[in-house]
Amino acid sequence: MSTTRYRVTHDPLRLDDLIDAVTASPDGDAPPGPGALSTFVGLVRDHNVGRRVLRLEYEGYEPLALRSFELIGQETAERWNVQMALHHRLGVLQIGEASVMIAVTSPHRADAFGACRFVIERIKQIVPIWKHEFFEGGDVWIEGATADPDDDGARESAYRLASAG
Amino acid sequence: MSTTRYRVTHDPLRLDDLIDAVTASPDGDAPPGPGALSTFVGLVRDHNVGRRVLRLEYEGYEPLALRSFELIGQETAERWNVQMALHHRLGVLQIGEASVMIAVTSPHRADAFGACRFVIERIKQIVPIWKHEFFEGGDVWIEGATADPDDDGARESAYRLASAG
Amino acid sequence: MQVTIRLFARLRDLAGTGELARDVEEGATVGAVWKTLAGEFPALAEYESSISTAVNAEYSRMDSTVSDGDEVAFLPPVSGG
Amino acid sequence: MQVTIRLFARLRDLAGTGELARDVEEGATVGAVWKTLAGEFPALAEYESSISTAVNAEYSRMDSTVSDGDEVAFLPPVSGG
Repeated sequence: MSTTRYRVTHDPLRLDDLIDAVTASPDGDAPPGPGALSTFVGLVRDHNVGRRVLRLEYEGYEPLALRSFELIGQETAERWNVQMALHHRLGVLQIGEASVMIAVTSPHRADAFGACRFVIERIKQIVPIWKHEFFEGGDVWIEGATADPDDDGARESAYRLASAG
Repeated sequence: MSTTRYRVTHDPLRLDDLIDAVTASPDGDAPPGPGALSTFVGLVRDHNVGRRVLRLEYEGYEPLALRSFELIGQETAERWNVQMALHHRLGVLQIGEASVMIAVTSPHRADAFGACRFVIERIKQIVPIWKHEFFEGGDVWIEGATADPDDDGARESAYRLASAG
Repeated sequence: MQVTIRLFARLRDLAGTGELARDVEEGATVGAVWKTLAGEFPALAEYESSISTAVNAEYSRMDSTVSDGDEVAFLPPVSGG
Repeated sequence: MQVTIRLFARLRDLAGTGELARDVEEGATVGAVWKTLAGEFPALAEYESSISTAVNAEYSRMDSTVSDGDEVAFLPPVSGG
């Protein structure tokens, strides 16, 4: 059983690996069991802004990506009572393959949903990973947010998107 | 590959069955592929309002439960551009086992999260399934909401909880 | 005419059975079936304001009329998920 | 003193390499390393207002000072997920 919480890998992602990581007892102790599991999976789409996408190639600065995952884990723990796992894939991904997986357990569903949404928003803000899109007729590096983990406005915006219920 | 969207069963639930159901092309056609998958799993907790829970027994009115799933599917489709699967287990469940699983795919993550949250809220409002809790020292039927699919206030409350981002 | 009555969860426990056949008058409503039942099992009365009802596995109202052979279900507050 | 410069994604494409070793002055800042680099690869200049920087795989600021042997990374806007 794999219980790695944070992972950047060229291998295909497996949701069961993340679920194992957030449902295993962290220290052999027996804390109140989780009642809710929320997961999110990002999939490679066949279209993007009107272009027919052929494949994506993900590049990452691996050690900094892992530290960013840990930072996101700390930010999540400051707001919610949850256990969280986050795996991101790098390399060539075909249409329909999973690029990112998040799993969050919590005693309560509102926390599980909120934290899971926060994590994907925060990934898009501060994790040093880049998509190279190969489409019919060309290719382009996708550029989203200037990564700045100290940007309070960005972090608050992610907390707001996550705070539905 | 199982592609049953709505299921009430005494067998253990498998998240992969739901994911298959919402990522398979519904009619052999090739619509724009989903970019986001959100799932929710309800797990049997070992504690509830201070009681040490030993197990749960779920009872359901199966044909009406399945019709309620279909109604929730329609309500979900009226609000979001998503594909949804929903499986609920009945019978004796041990601590840590999954009682309900939801999977939602969408081109966009906000829709996937919102619809998934809506579905679990709506299940707790209108699906004729009941938990019988066996705890240390006794047992009790858990009673939540009076089921009324025509209660607009309840439905709006579920939409509100789902409308974060 | 005769209807089948289905009871679930604590209603089933209180009545000691999940399924009963009972004769009701032509044109009886779901509410009339409930009154018959609550007369027979007084412990059910506390649920009158919180039950939901269904006829032939479709949600119904207390004032819906029932037909011969219908399955009439009484549902305590639900707790799925 | 010498630092290793790491470039990613389109910055890597524009420079034609993802890793370079360059001599910089004692007490140089990350910003000074960037100026050296942008002097050598003018196509990078358009990124000056949108890059992030890291030293030894920790996010840094343009005014952070670097030491001999440090790995200094320049990151275009990210697009993970």
